[in-house]
Amino acid sequence: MPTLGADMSDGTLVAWKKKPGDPVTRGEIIAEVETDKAAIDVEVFTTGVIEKMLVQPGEKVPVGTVLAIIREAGQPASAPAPQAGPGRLKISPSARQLALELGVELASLQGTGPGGAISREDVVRVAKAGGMRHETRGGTGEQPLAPVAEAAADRLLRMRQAIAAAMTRSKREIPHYYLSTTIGMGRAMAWLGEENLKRPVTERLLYGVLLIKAVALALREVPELNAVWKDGQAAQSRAIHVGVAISLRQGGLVAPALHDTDRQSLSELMQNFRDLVKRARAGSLRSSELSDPTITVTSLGEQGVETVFGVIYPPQVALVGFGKVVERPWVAEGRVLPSPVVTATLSADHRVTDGHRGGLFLAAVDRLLQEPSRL
Amino acid sequence: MSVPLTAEEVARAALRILGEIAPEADVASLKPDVSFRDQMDIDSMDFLNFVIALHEALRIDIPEADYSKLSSLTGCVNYVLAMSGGEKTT
Amino acid sequence: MNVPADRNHALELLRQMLRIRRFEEKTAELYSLGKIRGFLHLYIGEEAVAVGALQALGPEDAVVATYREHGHALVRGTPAGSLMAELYGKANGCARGRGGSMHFFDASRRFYGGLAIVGGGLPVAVGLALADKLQGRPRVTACFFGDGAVAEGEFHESLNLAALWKLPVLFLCENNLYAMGTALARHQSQTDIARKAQAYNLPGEAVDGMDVLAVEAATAGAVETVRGGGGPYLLEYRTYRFRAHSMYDAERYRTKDEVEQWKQRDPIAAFEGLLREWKCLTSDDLAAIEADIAAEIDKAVAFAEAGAWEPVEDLTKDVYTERT
Amino acid sequence: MTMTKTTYREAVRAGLREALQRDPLVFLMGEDVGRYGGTYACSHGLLEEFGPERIRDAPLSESAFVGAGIGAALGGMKPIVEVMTVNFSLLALDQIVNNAATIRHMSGGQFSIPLVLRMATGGGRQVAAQHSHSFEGWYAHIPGITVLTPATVTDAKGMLLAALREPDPVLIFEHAYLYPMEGELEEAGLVDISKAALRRQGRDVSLLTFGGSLWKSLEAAERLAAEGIEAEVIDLRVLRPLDTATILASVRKTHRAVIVDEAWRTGSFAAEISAQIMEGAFYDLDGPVARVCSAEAPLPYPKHLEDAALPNVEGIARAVRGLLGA
Repeated sequence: MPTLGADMSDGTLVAWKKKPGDPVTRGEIIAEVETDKAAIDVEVFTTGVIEKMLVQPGEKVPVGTVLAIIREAGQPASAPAPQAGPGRLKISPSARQLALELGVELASLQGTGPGGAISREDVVRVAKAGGMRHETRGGTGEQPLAPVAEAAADRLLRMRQAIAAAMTRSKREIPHYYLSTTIGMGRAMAWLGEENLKRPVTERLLYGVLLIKAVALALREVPELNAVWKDGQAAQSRAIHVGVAISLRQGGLVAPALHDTDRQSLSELMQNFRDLVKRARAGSLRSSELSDPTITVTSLGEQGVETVFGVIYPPQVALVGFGKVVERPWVAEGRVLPSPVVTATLSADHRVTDGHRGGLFLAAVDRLLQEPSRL
Repeated sequence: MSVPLTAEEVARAALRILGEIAPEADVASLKPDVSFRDQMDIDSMDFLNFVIALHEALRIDIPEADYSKLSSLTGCVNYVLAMSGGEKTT
Repeated sequence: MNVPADRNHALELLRQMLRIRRFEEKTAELYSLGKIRGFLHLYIGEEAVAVGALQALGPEDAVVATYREHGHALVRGTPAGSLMAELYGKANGCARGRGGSMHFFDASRRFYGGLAIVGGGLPVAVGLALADKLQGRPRVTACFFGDGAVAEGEFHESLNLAALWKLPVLFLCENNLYAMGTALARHQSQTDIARKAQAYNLPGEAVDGMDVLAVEAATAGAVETVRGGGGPYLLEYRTYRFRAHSMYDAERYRTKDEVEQWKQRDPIAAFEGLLREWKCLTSDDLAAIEADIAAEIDKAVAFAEAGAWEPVEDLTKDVYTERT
Repeated sequence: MTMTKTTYREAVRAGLREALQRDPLVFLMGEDVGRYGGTYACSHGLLEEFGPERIRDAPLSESAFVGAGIGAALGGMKPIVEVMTVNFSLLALDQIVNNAATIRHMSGGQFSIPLVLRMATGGGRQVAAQHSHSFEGWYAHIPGITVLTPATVTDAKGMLLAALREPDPVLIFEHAYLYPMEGELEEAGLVDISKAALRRQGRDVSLLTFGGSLWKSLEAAERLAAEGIEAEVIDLRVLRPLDTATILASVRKTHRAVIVDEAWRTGSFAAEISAQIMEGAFYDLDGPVARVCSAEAPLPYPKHLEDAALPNVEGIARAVRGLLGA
C-alpha cells in the first residue's frame, strides 16, 4: 500500500487492474485504492510480471503492506506467499472482472446469487442503475442507489478525518512562518488576453497556470522550499512537482502533483491541469500524483478571498497561497493607475528556511509574472 | 449548420453539460436568468470546461471576451442562437 | 558330450557368453561410478541360456524378454554401443535412452523388450505369435521369463491361450531358483516347472541352463516343433544368477556356500574347460577373444559417453504417433 | 448424407462389420464374441460371416487376450479386442497401462500398437457393485492411450471406424444402457475423434458430460428450458486427448458449468474438467463449478438405492438451479 500522503495510514484496495501472470511496465496502473481522500490508481515502479496478489479487493491494509509481488523480468518465481486474510467479498470471478470493466464499485454491490454471492447479474443491475464511477456523471436525474450514497458519505467522513489528522500534525510539528506580497498582474493578464484570442476554445489558458508556472520556476532559484521533511531533516527534491489544491464537489480537497511542473510549457501545463482536476473529481488519480508533490499551491481567488495563510501539507515544507485577482490603485513609474493585482502568501517551515530565503522566493515569483511570455 | 438550433436544444445542451460538470447539482431547477455561479458550485476551471463542451457540442466559436455572456442559462441561449442565426427567446 | 562338429561355432558360443559377462562387469563398474542409474539386473551366471537359446532363432523370429535382458539383446545382435548408450540414458541408445536397463527395444531385430512387469511379456508374445499365424508367416516368438513369472496368472493364461489356439510361441523359463529373494520351493507348490506344461496340453522340458550346448540343442528341437505348426513349447532352463537380484542386495535369502557351489558350475568356465579338453581352444585363442571383446566394450563405452541427451522438448514426443 | 433409424447395438455391429469387410488385418477377439454373438449382441452373426479365425472367442483370460491384442498389433494386425465390461478390464490393467500405453514412448518411437479395445461401462441395470463401474475417467488419466465414449448411434459406429485408423491404442467405452437405444445413424463415415460435440445450444449454463449421462443431461436441459433456463450441453466424447478448447469456449459463453459424470465424485474425471475450467476460464466463471456424480458407495442392487446413487435428470436440473440461484 503506497503512501499517498503523510496523513494516510491505510487504504482499501478497490480492484486489481491486472491479474497474476500479467506483464507490467513501469508507470502502468495495476490497482485502484480507496484512501481517506480519494480513489487512486496505483502505479508500479518496476517492470516485470505479476506473480501474486497478496491483498484482495475490499481489504483495508496499513500503508507499507505489500499488495502484490511483481517478479522482475528474468527472476525466477518465488515461493507461494501467505494466503489472503478474511473479509473477502463473495463475488464470482467473472462478476469481479465485469465490475472492473464497467467501473462499478465492488462496495456498491449486493449479492443475490446462491449464498449471497455477487454474480454478473448483480453487477449489471448496479451498472444500469448508475452505479458506475466514471460514466454516471451524466446526471440523468436518476437517484443513485442507496449503498452508493452511503459509501460516498462514508468516504467524505473519512476524508475529513484524514485532513484533520494531517493539519493537526502540521500545526503541531511545523513552525510556520508567513510572508505576503502583492504582485501586479497587469502585464500577465494583458498577455493572457492576447494569447487566448489566438487560441481555440479548447486550448485557452487560465491565469492560474501562470501562477503555478511562476512558482515552479521560482523554486529553481530557491530550491530549499522544494523539499520534504524526512527523518529529522529536509531532503531537497531535484524534481519540481507542484501540488495543486483541488476542492472536491462532495467536500474535502486533494492536492495532486503536476509532475515536473517547471519543465512543462504553459499549454502542456494547462492540459495536464484540466485533466488533473477532472480526474481528481472523478476519483481516478494516480498514486504518484498524490505521493509526489514537493510543494503545494492553493488559490482561493474564486471565492473572493484576497489573502491565503495556508497550512503546510506534511511532509512538504512550503505552501503558496494566492488570493483573488482584483483591480487596485497601483503605482507604476510614479503614477497611480488601476491595475489587477494578486496577493501571494508563502507559508514555510522555519526548520528548513528563514524569512530571507522566503522573501527571495516571493520576489522571484513577482519578477517571473512580469514577463509572462517567458513563462 | 443546416438546420438552425432551437432555444430548447441549446438549453438542453447547456444543462446536460452543467450536469456532467457538477453531477451533484440539481440543474433542472436552475433559474434561467440568474448566474450559474450564484446557484451552483462552479469555478473557473469548471466554466472553462463548460465553454469547451458547449463549443464542441454546438460547434460554435466563443471568444474569451464573450465568456461573461454565458454566465446564465438565458444568456447562453441568446448568445448561442445569435451566433448560429437561430430564433431568439424573450 | 562330444567334440563339436563346428569349432568356429563352438568358439562363437564361448565368445558370446564372454561378451555378456564382460559387458555386464563393465556396467557394474559404470553403475558404481554413477554413469548408470536406476535398477541394473545382471545376468552373470546365466549367460549360457541366452547364448544357447538364441542360436535357434532366425532373424525373422521375435524375442520378448524381461528386465534382465542385456545378454539377450547382445546375442540378438543389437550393437553393444547402442545398448551401453541406453544404459546411460543417452539419445543414441537402442530406445533413445528412455527405457534404460530394463527396457531394451530393437525393431530391426524384432526385439520387443525389455518388458519389466513380471509375467507381462507372455501375453504380448502370444499376440505376436497370433499375428504370425493369422498372416500365415512361419515365424516363432521366443518369450523369456523367470521362475517368478510362473506364479503370475499371466503365465497360466498365456500357456492356455497359446496352446488352445496352437500359436507358435516358445515359452522360455529361466529358472534361476529365486523370484527376487523368494526361493522356488517357497513360491511354487510344484517346483518342476516344465511339468506345468502338461496342464495346458503343451510339451514341456527341463534343460541344464549352465550348459550352453544343452540349451542350444533343446531349444533347436523346440523351435522345430513350434515352427512346424505343433503349437507352443515350454522349456525350463535350470540356471543360477551369481550376483544380486539388482545391483546390490544383502543376499539374506541364500547362503554364500550355495552361491559358491553354483559358481563351480560357471557356464563360461565349464565350456572353456571343455573346449580346452577337446583341443578346440588355446590360451592364445582366448586372449584374442578377450582382446576383441575388451575393444568392443571400450568402443561401446566411448559411444555412450559421446552420446547426446534427448532434448527436453522431446519429452512428450512419441507418446502418440506424430500426425502429419 | 443418409439417415437410418437404428439402435446403438446395431450401429456398433455395423461398424464392426464394415471394419472386418474393409481390412483383412482387422479381427475381433474377446469373451463370447463368436458363437454367443456378443454379450450385448454387438457381434451377432459375425462369426458366420467372417469365420472363427477373425471372430475369436477367447477364454476368460482378460490379461492374456488383451496382451495378445497388444502383441498382435505389434505383429502388424489391427485387433479389435472386446473386454466384456469395464469391470473385467481390471484384470487386464497391467497390459493396458504397462504395455499398451508405454511401449511406443519407451521404445523411443520404434513400435506402434494400433489396438482398439472396446468395453461396456456404467451402471443403472441393477447388476450391483461389481458390474456397474465407470472407469473411463481412470483410463483417461493415462497418456499413450486414447479414450472414447460414444453416446449416439452415429458415434458408436463412426468412432469405432475412426479408432481403427489410429496408430496407437484406443479404448472405447460403450455405456451398457445405450445398446437398445434408438437413434438416427448418419452415414457420414468417420467421426472426428479429436473434438467434443455440442449437443444443445444454451446461454445460461454449460452441462459438460459424456457417455450414458449425455441423455440425462439433455433431458434435464429440456426440463430447465421449460423454466426459462437455457442449458448448453457438451458431449465430451473424447476424454483423452481432451478437447479443452470446446469446454472453455462454452464456459466463457455461459459463465457457469455443471459436470455430469457417472463415476464417483472423488478423483473423478469431472474433477479434471473442473480443474481445466479453473485453469482456463476462472475469470469467466459466475459461480463455482458444480458436479453431478455418483454417490460415494459401491453401487447397490435394489432399484431405489441404485437410482439414488446414480446421477439423474432431476439431480442435474437441481444442480443447475442451485448454481443459478433459481
